[in-house]
Order: sequence, then structure tokens, then C-alpha cells
Amino acid sequence: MVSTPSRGPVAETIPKLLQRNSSEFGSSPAYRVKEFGIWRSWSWNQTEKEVESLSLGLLQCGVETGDHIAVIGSNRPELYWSMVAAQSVGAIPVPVYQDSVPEEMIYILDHCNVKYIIAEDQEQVDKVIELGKRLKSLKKTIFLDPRGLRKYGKSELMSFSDIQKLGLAHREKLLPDLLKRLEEQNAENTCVMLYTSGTTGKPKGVVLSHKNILAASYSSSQFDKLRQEDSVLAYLPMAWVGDFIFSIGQAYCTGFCVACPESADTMQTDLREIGPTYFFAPPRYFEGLLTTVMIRMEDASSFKRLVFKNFMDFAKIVGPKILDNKPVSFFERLKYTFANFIIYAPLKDTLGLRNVRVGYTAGEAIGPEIFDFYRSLGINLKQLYGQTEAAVFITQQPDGEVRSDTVGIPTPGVELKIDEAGEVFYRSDSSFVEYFKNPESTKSTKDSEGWVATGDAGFIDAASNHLRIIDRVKDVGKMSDGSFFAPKYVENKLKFFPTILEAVVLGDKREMCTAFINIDLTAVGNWAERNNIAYSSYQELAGNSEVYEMISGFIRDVNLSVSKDPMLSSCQIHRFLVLHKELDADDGEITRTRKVRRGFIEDKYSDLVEALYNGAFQVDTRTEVTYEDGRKGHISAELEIRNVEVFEPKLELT
Amino acid sequence: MTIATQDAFTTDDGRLIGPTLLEVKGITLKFGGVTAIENISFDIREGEVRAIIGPNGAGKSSMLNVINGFYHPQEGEVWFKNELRAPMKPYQIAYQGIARTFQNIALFKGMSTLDNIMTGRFTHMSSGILAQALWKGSAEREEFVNREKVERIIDFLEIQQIRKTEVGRLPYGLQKRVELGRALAAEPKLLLLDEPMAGMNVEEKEDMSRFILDVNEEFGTTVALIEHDMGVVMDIADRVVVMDYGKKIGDGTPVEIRKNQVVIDAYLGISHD
Amino acid sequence: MIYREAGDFKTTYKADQETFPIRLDKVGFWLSVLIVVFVIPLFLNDYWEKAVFLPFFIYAIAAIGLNILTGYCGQVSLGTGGFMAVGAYSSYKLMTSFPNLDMFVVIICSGIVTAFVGILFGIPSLRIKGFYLAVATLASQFFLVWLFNKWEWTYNYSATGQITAPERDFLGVVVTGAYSAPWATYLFCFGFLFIFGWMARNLVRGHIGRSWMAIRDMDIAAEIIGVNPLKAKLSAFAISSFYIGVAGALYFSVWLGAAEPTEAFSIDKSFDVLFMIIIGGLGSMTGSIIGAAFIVLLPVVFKTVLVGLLGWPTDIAEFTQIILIGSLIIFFLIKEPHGIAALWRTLKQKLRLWPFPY
Amino acid sequence: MILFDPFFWEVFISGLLAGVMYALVALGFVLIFKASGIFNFAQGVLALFAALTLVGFQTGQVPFAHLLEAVFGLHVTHWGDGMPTVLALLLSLFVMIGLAWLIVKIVLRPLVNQEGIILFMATIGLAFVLEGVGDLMWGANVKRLDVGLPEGPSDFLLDHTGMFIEKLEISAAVVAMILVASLMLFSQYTKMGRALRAVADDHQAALSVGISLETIWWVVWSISGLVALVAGVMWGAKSGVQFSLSLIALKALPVLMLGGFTSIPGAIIGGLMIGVGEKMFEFYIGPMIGGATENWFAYMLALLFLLFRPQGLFGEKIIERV
Repeated sequence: MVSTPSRGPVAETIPKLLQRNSSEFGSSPAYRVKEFGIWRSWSWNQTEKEVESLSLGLLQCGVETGDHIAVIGSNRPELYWSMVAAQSVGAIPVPVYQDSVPEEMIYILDHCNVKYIIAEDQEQVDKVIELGKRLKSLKKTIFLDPRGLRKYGKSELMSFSDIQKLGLAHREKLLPDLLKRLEEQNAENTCVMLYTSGTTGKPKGVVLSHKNILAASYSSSQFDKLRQEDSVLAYLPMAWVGDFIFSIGQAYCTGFCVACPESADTMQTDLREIGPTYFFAPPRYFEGLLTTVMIRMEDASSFKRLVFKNFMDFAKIVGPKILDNKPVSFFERLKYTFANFIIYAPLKDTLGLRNVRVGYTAGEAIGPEIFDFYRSLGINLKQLYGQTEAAVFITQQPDGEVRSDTVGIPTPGVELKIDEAGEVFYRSDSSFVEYFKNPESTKSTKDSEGWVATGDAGFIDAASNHLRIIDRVKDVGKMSDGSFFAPKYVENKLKFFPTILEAVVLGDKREMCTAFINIDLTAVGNWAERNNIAYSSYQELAGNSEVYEMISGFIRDVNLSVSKDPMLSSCQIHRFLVLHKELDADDGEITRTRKVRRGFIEDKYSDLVEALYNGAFQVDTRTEVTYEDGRKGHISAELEIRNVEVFEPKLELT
Repeated sequence: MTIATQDAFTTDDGRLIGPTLLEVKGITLKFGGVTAIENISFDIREGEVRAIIGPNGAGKSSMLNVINGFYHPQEGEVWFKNELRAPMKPYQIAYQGIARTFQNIALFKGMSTLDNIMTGRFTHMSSGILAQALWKGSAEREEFVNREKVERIIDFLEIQQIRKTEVGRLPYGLQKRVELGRALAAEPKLLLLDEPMAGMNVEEKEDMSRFILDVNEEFGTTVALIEHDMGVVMDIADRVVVMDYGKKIGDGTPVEIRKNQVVIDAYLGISHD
Repeated sequence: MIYREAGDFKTTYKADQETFPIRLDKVGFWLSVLIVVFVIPLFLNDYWEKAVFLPFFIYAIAAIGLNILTGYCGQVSLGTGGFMAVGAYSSYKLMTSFPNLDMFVVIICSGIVTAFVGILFGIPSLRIKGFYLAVATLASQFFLVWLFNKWEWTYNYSATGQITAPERDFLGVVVTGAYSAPWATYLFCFGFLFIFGWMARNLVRGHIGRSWMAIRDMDIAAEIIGVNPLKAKLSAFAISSFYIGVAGALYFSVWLGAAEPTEAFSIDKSFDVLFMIIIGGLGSMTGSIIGAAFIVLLPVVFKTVLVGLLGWPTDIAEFTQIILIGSLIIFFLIKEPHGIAALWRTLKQKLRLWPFPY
Repeated sequence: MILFDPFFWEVFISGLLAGVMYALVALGFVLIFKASGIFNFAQGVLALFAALTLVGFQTGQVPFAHLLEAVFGLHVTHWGDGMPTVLALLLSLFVMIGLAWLIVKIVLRPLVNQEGIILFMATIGLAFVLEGVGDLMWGANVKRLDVGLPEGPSDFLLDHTGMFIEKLEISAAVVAMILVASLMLFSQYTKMGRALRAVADDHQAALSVGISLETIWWVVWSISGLVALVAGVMWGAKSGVQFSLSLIALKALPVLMLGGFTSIPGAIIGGLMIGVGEKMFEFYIGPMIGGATENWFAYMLALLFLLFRPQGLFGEKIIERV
């Protein structure tokens, strides 16, 4: 039976939705997790009970309305319950990136003066303990996995299960209070506080009310006709707004099932086992997956490769049409059906994407051929545009009008406007309440009429009437000759080459554009193997002249395509170098969500920048690096710089 | 050895170690004319990590083989849980709650990681042949109960991704881990580890030490191990027995051993890493 | 290629440890069972019954038996022929002494008798290993065959020294003797194969089966985890002999109808069954069945092709066939010690990973 | 008093004579086993094959005649009326040596470093191939083999001791003894012989002697080919050349289990024990239990024996390292 939940918010808070689901969808699965070799499941009923006992436990610990409760760890049902339990008792859940080092954590935990921390395991608890005294407001730390924590006999440490036992023990006494708090809540209460990893400066705490979350969740769920029977794999960081919307917002609105992988390194196998019907992944995931597909096919028998290539080429033409219900000839449909049995379906199956009904990617531009690859297989992969402040959804692509270069039409309930500077603004019920303890940036982002500045430059594509994003407004600069400088636009074109992991284009207020290139070790390494090029380290590979050859070839192509667009033709790259180390979040060069920190990089590698512009062809440099355990070290290298051919702008009118 | 007379004992890091679990008294083991072990006595106390060290051919492995019944010493007694142990076959000793791993891995190459560790549950499984053949009721239930116990060990040792891989195909380090898992599955009172870190790189050694300590702490399992890497031994052992040419030349806490002149001359003098 | 596994996840250990965890396999298996039970009998004639299906089913049971001992427990035995003889003669004695006994009971009891004989000849396995044991088992082969030649009681003092199966029924359906209907004997034997195949499968995936494999892979390690070698080996001998005994009983009473030890239970039988499990796959239930099919069908094919089509003399066809089997053994031992079953597994793995090569 | 009973001695001696033959075949096993750790189940069939080949050459048969006829319709059975026995013997020996080479190249080399049991099963396969090939080459019909050895009872013994003993058996025993003696000398005093024994202990050692493993295997298989030839001739001459011949050779297996797989003297003494034992048993116990006990006596004896001394009479004790 297909039960699409009744239209419009039936409940005004997440905890109330939980009650609704428990009564409506009762025994159907709410959460799954791969644990001890099998998928353990919880129905909505059980979930409600789990959350209740946890809430009672929190009450017993003395949690008060408005307290902030940090949740640190990888995706586990218990941690999702923790957030809902926190909401139930009127506290505010604050998910934190589990891979952030204590130094990054302290700011957030201190900024929201956290009262309680619910941590996954020893690793996280250790970080908290390391911060120790500096967390003045901290009352109690609750841990999920007791492993290795026995000997830390600290009173302010308590295990998750003990909290639940505690709650159940005092059920009679506490239940009235819990119900009272649930009643008092309304749509305006804070649902969650998420810290934006901010490409510049300190992270900001985005306060999202239940109204925001539910509005976004409902409209988007209806936009894509999500069903209660759907299922999703929750593997993206819990601190990221997307995961909150998918795994809690939409899950609670439509009542679909959230599955958590066994561990980070089994994600791919777990994905295949679960075979979700609704799937989100950042472009880099699809890039990586495509790369591995191609690499694995390299080793296939020549015949198989031939068939594969033929069918994939065929799919590129017909697949999207079929997906968009455009007319195709009978023969084409026949061949597609056959190829589907032989190649597409098995491929989708092994990738675990066979059942995907709605797939999204966002956050970065995705390479056209990558995008088309998945769509041609018959996977309904779409793009959306959003940000934390909007509880994700600003625009998304409707079925049947999907393109790789746009981000779609406004999500129902969202108003869009673009100012003369080209910056995109939006207004909706889902736009955030405020930045926590930060009125001035709240003011600067959200005006009195509720219009929120995205900070992205974009325009409405005349042909498709979809929104199209060029770049961050502040990154769209002017060259010294006054022409337009949009680095991201070029970088994305570069990053579409599987061998290029990251690219940083420079040239603001300068006479020409240059670039740092980061090679992708897997792809290039493989390429090196096949052309038997020996290398002992990332650095050596990066410095290899043949690699340089290949890269400059790609850049030349990019220049050619850029030159075709008169507006941006000045953004062609004249000189480049291949960086001797991977840009790394631990070194602050990119954000946890892998956005390039342009300014930071420019002054960290000022010597290289200078070399790019003083015409040198060699440059020695010494760089500081941070190892996983937080130690610092230095690597020095001699880098080569190369020139690349640039083209005259073609003034054909397109 | 003043320690042996005390019935409780405090380690260097201040943990209190329980009463004697196993004690060997005056063990002498000969192969033909050769004397592998000569009149050795020491005790292993509940909940401690006991290390046996010594140069190659000092008779360490033979000592383990005596404890779990492969060799039967010509002289001496083995006391387990305060009872004099009559000569037994290894499999009977397994039922008494002593498990072990081997210096050169002794896994069942033809079976998956899961099955290997499942075999470790053998002493806990009792359903009869007919029940097994019909795969109904008790037999099936027993199987799944034990499967879950095994899965917890797999989770504990962080080897989920190789759960169904044939162990023959695993890299050395992982095989060692699986073997430890198999020994753990028996939920032993006393766990004997014969050079658990032989041939491992630094990282693997760190992991293994962590696992051993966690085992000792989580399940309160008493551990007796042979190890060459002095660094490791000094880190994880509560007490150390030092053997040389089949004789015991030292017994005490790592600190004491470091100070023990005889030991220094006989053993620590030579670098073993 | 044909496998679709996304979304086929397990929420219980029961589901995870099924014999056919993959949906497609399960469907395929039950489909073929249905065909064997309901379709084939309709078209079954005497030739197919006697020349193909009965030998196939019966040898499959024997192969499963030997595989338990050799493939799973690692104890090579060349006494199969002898043990089949025990099964056959016990069934003969039972049929003649208790005319009203149901055939099913007869077969089972024959199996049990054989099991005890098996234990007896299994005792040396505690002291000797590998081919020492293999040779020792030859003793049982020669001794037993001799016994049934010389000990008149076993063949009711018949002048010819031959035993002939009287007409007996299973739940009222005649399954032995000259008047048994093809479909009856066919289903009767398949019933045994199905039930005991299933049981064997259960045995080898339980802790007893694991104790056998432990002994096979590394007996020392097996001991330290508590496996009593005596119990493990003898139980393997008992179970294995039981199966072989059942096979022997069916072989004589249902298939041949009459037998005479030196011919019917010669050492060649031992080799045939051994070859079945080597070619089929040591330590694999599927292997036992594939191997049986292979060794049973090969002569049939050779006869039809070489003799029937090419018109060669029978003996030459026979020799070439012997050579082929011999070389196949060597080939498999060199290339794929786990036999056709392993090839099958690899193929399946490839299909599951399709279009990827690994 | 039994010791004065001529029948006792007759049985005893004929037992000894048979025993020598067993010893001879057993020796073939031991050599191969020591040198390549292979338990050669095909030994018996080797003997059969050798005998068949010999007869073939003697009587001038065309190999594969039946096959040729079946496939090409060629009808040729003989290329002439055969050749002198000595030449035939030599040729057969060459065939056996060539066969040894093939076996080493095709079967043994790919299986090097495999467990003994696998190799054992491989030799079973080999046995089948050889049997098939032998029959295909020379036909499966029972053949009479005459190499001009004296026949009939030895009158001398009959007259003086009243014992009835076949001349053939005596001469067979003599030949066997000569062969056994020379083999022992060979393995004691020749470089190759030392190499063989070296390999038994460890392969490296053998290589250090400067002889490649394959050569050594080739040699030992050739030797056991020779042994097989002799055994084939003797048994063939006695009871005709037919398949059962390969089964007689299997008698050597219990001999080995008795004497130990690695000991040459063991093989000899074991052989004699079995020979005498089975004759005695057949003579005194046989009648009570229906006779024809030779088929299994040897095996049962060995079986019981193994229960108490798994490594055999002279074999080295198997010590399991932990």
C-alpha cells in the first residue's frame, strides 16, 4: 500500500511527528543499522519508546528547556534518537562533525555553552576529556559504546543505556513533566542548531525552528512524491544540514526508513545491501564512483570492455530520453531494454543504486559527463541548490527537466530574486531564525522583509528558466583590465577531469589567470601504473613531467571552452603548477565540506603565487603540514611551473 | 620472589591483581636427552597480563605447550584454580577454560573468518548429531546464539569487512587478529598468546597491544603472553617471567625486571627489536 | 549478470545463514526440485531410470557420504565399495528375514549397520594419517568383499553366492523387484537423496561439521579449541558410512536387484566414488552431486557417441573413457583441487560482480 | 613336531619366495617415496603396463591396432613375428624410462610442494590413465608371457626334501634378490644414490649435490619402472599378463605399512613377513574360514600392526611440532 502522508504539517514539531508516525505507521521500520553482521531494525513504535526512555533519562539528569546538547559521532540510530529526545525535553540538539579536532570543537561547544554531550565512543569522549576544564558549562557526557571507557571511572560520564534505564526507572515521576514540555512546544521553538563550516572566519550557529525544518521537509517531500515505503542510507556527517533534513526532517514527515551503515569503510557494501530508493551524495562521491567503475572496467576482458563501451555510448543518447519520458524509436527502446539486462541493471545493482527512485547531488557543480553517466543508466539523479540557512532547499530540479548546468526551479513555498550585482536572494518559511549570539551577521544576511542573501552570484537561465549559479559573489572579482573573474566556474571545469582533484584559480585584480592543481592520487596513480611510470610518493608523482603534460593538455581544453563564453574568456589560465601536497581540511586549506579556502591558500602559498606571476619556471617551497594525530611537520619541494596556450574569444552569438 | 607469597598484588599502574589462577611448580621437561625446561615455577594471577620473555630457545613456547597439554613434563605439577591438574589432553584443557594462539598462525585455512571464530565456540556448543542434521529447535537456536557472541568479537576486533573472507587469503596481520578472535570466542579464563606480535609492523603492534589490553579489561580475561619486543612487554605486562636456557632467571614487575642484574646480563643486554 | 541483490538484506542470522542466501539461487533450486519431482516422472522410461537417474541419485548419496569423510574431515578412504557391500547385504538380510518391513526402514537400518562397521574400520584413523590411512582402508575393501564371498549366512546359503532382491514396497508402492515401476524407484531414490542431502548440509554447517573441517585443516589447532579428535573422526566415519551404506542398499535392492560381491562391490566402486568427489569438489555438497552426475553420465555419453555414432568397439570406448577420467583427475588436482564446484563458485562470483571483472 | 613337517617348510619357502617379489615392488615404492615424498599408487599398473609392452614387442604387435582399426579402418595387428626377448626387454625398459620422464614433466612438476594426499590421489588418476593406455595399445585380452625362464617343479628339491616348489618362483626370487641387492648398493655408493637419500631429508641438500630435483625424480621413476618391468615379467610369466597383475602389486602397500615407507631394509623384511605370513595363514587358518585369504590378510596384518606402531617397523618416528 502506498500511503503518502496527509498534506500540510499535521504536527508542528518533530517529537509530535514521532507520535503521529508511531500511531500511523506503527510497526513499519523507522531505523535500521548494520550491526553484528545483520541489519537490526526498529519500528516507529519501538523508536518512540526508545526516544521516550531517553528523554526521561535526560529529564532525570536535569536537562532544562533551552539547554544545548551536542551530539558527536557517526550516523547511528541512537544518536538520531538523542536529537529527537533533546527536542522532546525542550533542549536544542547541536550535531558536531565527528572528525573535527578538539580545537575546532571547543569553539562550537563553548559558543553554544553546551550543557550535555552525547558522544559515540571512546574516540569522541577522549576529545571532550582533553578539552576538560575549558568546557565550563558542561554538566554530563553520555557515551554510546562503552568499549574502553570502563576505566574512566568519572561521575560526569554515563552510558547511553544507563541513561535510558534511569529514565524508565523514574517513568511515573517524570512522565507528566515530559508530556508538559512536549505540549508547550510549538513551531517557533528551535528544532536544531547547525554550525556552518563557513568558508571564511569562525563557524556560525544557524538556528532553525521546527517551522523551518518542517516547511522545507514537507514541500520537498511532496515535490519528489516521497513515500512511507522509501528508504535512505544515512552516511553523511550528522552535523551537516542535509543529513538532518533527509534523516530526520523528511523521514519524520513521510515516515520512511533510515538505514545506518556498519562503518565508514563498509558504506559501499551496506549501500548495496540496503538498496535505498532515495539517495543523496555530493558530486565528489559520484565522481569517485565513476572513476572506480572505469578503473575496474579497465581490467575487464577486451570483449566485455567493447560491449560496455558500446552500450554506455548508446545509453548516453537514449537513457536520458527514456528517463524523461521523451519519445524514442521502438528499436532504441528494444536495444535499451536488452542492454539494461546485460549491463545497466547489473551495474546499478553492484553499485547499490538499482532501486533509487530519487537521487540528488548538490554543494558543488557536477561534471556533465559524470551527471549524464548516471542518468543514462536510468538513475533519476537530479540537482538542487540550497544552504544551511534555508534548511537546504532553495531550488531543485523537477523530474523530466534535469540538466547538468542548472540547479532547477524554486522549491514550492520559496520566493527567489536576483539583485543587480547578480546575487541570489530567497524568502520562505524555511529560512532560518537567526545566527546564534550573532545579531549583526544575522542582520547582514537576512533583511527585515525576510529576504536571505545566499552570497552566490547567479542568473535565471533563459532557455530552461532554471536558476544557474556562477560562483560565490565575493569570489567573482574583476581582472586588472576590468573584465569578469569567476574562478569557481573555471575550477569546476577543471575538476571534471577525474585526474584533477582540486584546482585553485588565481587572478583577481591581476592581468592574467593562473592555477594551482591538485592531482587525484587514485586516478593518476592508476594512470601511472598503466603507463608504467614509477613513483614513490604523492609528491614525486605530482612533480612528474608526464603528469604535467597531461594536466596542461586538460587546461588547454578548458581554456578553449572558456574562450567560447565572451563574458568569461579572460578567465583562461596562462600558467599553472601542480601542488606537492593534497589540500587538507586539517591544514585549514579547505573546509570540512571540502570547499576551497581561497584567501587562506593565497597567503599560505604566497611564494608560489608570486612565482606564478614573476615568470619563473622553477620554485622551491617549504610547507607546514598537520598529521592525523595533530602533530605538525614540514615538507619542502621544488615545483615546476608551465605556460598553457590561450585562445581568442570567439564572438559567435550563442 | 616475595610476590608469590602474597595473595593479592598491586601492579605498577596501581591495579589490584586477584588471587592465583594457575601455578606451575618445579616443571622439568625433557626431549630424549635434551632438557627444554628445568625446574620452573611461577604463578599467573586472575586478571593480570603475565609476560614470559627470554632469548630464542629459552623454552618459552615449551612452557605454553606444557600449560595447555601438548607436552607432559617429566617432573612438576600444574595447579589450575587451586586444583592439582592430572595429565590431560589439550581438548580437555580447552574445556577447563584455557585458550591460546600460536607463534606461526594455526588457522583453519579452508574456512571463513566467521567460521574460524565460530569453531572457537566449540566448547560452548552441545547439540547432538541428530538435532544438527534436522537443524531444528535447539540446534538452530544454539547456532544463532553463538553466532551473535562471535559477531560481538568480530566487532570488537574491527574485522567486519573480512567476516566472510576465506582466512587463507588474508594478510598476515589480520590472520593474527582472527586467531586471537578464535581464542577469545572460547571465553577463556586464561588466554595464552605465543608471540602475538611476531612479524608485525609498529602500527599493527600498537593495535594488537590495544586489543590485548582491552580483552584483559573488558572481559577480565587473564592473559599470559610470550613476546620478544621488550618495549611492548614493558608497556602491557603487569608481571614478567624471564627464562634463559630453560631456567627461570627473573620474575617480577617490569620495573623490577629492568633493575634485575641477572636479567640485564642474560637478556636485555642483547637488543631484540 | 543475472543476479539482482541490491535491497536483499538480512535482518536475522537465520536468513543470513540460509543454504541459499541469494533469492535467485533459492528460486532456481526449488524450481529444479519441482521439475525433478513432478515433470520428469511423466516422461520416465526404463532406460533413463536404470541407466541414468537411479545410478545418479544413488552415487550422489554415496559421494555425499565419502565427501563428509574425505572432503570435510580430510580422511581419505578407499573402502567405499566394501561399505556399500555392507549396506547391500544388510538390506538383503533384513528384506529376507522381515518380509513385512517397510523398504524405507530397511534402507535406514542397513545404513545404521554400515555406520557401525565404519566406526570399526575408522579406529586406525586415530593413529595413522593421510595415505597411510588410505591404504589401511583398502583392508576393509578387500576383507569385506572376501567376507561376503565366504560367509554363506550373508547370502542365505544360495548356491550361486548371489543375492537377489525380493519384491518389497514403500508405503504400499512396490520399489524393489522386477515389477517396480520406474517412477516409483526414481522418486524413492530421489527422496533419499533429497532428505539426506539436506541433512548432510545441515551437519556440515553446524558445529559438528566445523569440528570435522577443523580436524581436516589443522588438527593441532582443532584440539586446542576443544575438538576431541577421536570423537570428530569416528563421527565422520560413522556418518559417512551411514550414507554409503544407504547408497549400497539402494544400489542393490532398488537399482541392480541382484548382486555378487566381487563384481558389484569391487575396488573400482571405491575409486569411482572417490573420483566423483575429486572431480565434483572436495568439501562441497554441490560438488558431490555434480561429480556423481559427471561420472555416471560420462560412460552413457561415450557409449552413445563412440559406440552408437562412430561405431567403435565397446572395449575401446571403455579404455578411452578410463584414460579420460584418469587424466581429468590429474587435471583437476593440478588446476582446481576443489573441483567443478569451485569452478561453479567462481562463475557465480563473476556473475554477481558483472560487469566488473572482480 | 611342526618343524619336521615338509609341508610347513614348503609353505614357508614359497612364502619367502613370494615375499621377495613383494619386497622388490615395495622397494620401488620406497625409492619414489624417499626421493619425492610421493606414495605411488600406480606402481602396480606400471608393472602391468611394462609386462604388456614387453609382450607387445615380443610378439610384434602393432600398438593401438584396435584403435587404428576403429578410427581409420586400418587392419594391421602385427608388423612381423616379434623380436628376441632380450631386445624386447631393453626396448620395454626404454619405454618405461620415457614414461617416467613424461610422468615427471606432466604430473609431478605441476604438483610440486602439494600435500602428500593430493599427490597420492594424482597417482590413482595416473594408474587409470596407464591402465587405459596399456589396454588401448596392446588390447586387454589375457596374454601369455614367456621369457624362457625354467618352469615346472624343482625336481631337485622334490627328490631331496619332498617340497613342491616352482622353478619359476625360485628364479624369480633370485632375480629379485639380485635387483634388490644392486639397488641397495646403488643408493649407498653412487653419487646419484646419495643424492636420492639427500632429497629424502631435504630438497635444498639435494640441489647442493648439484642434481636438479626433476632429474632425481626422473631417475627414481625410471628405477621403479625397471622394478615394475621385472615384477611384471615374473608375475606375468607365472599367471599371464592381465589386469589382476596390477592388483597383486598392490600387495606391496601393506608391505610398506609394515616396513615403514622410508626404510629399504624395512621394505625387504616386511615383504618377507607378508609373503610368509599370508601363505601360512592361508595354509593353516584358511581352510577353516573358506580360504582365499591372501586377498586381505596382508592388509589386515598391516592394519593391526599400524595400530600399535604407526610409523612401521623401521620408519622414522613421526614427531609433531607444535
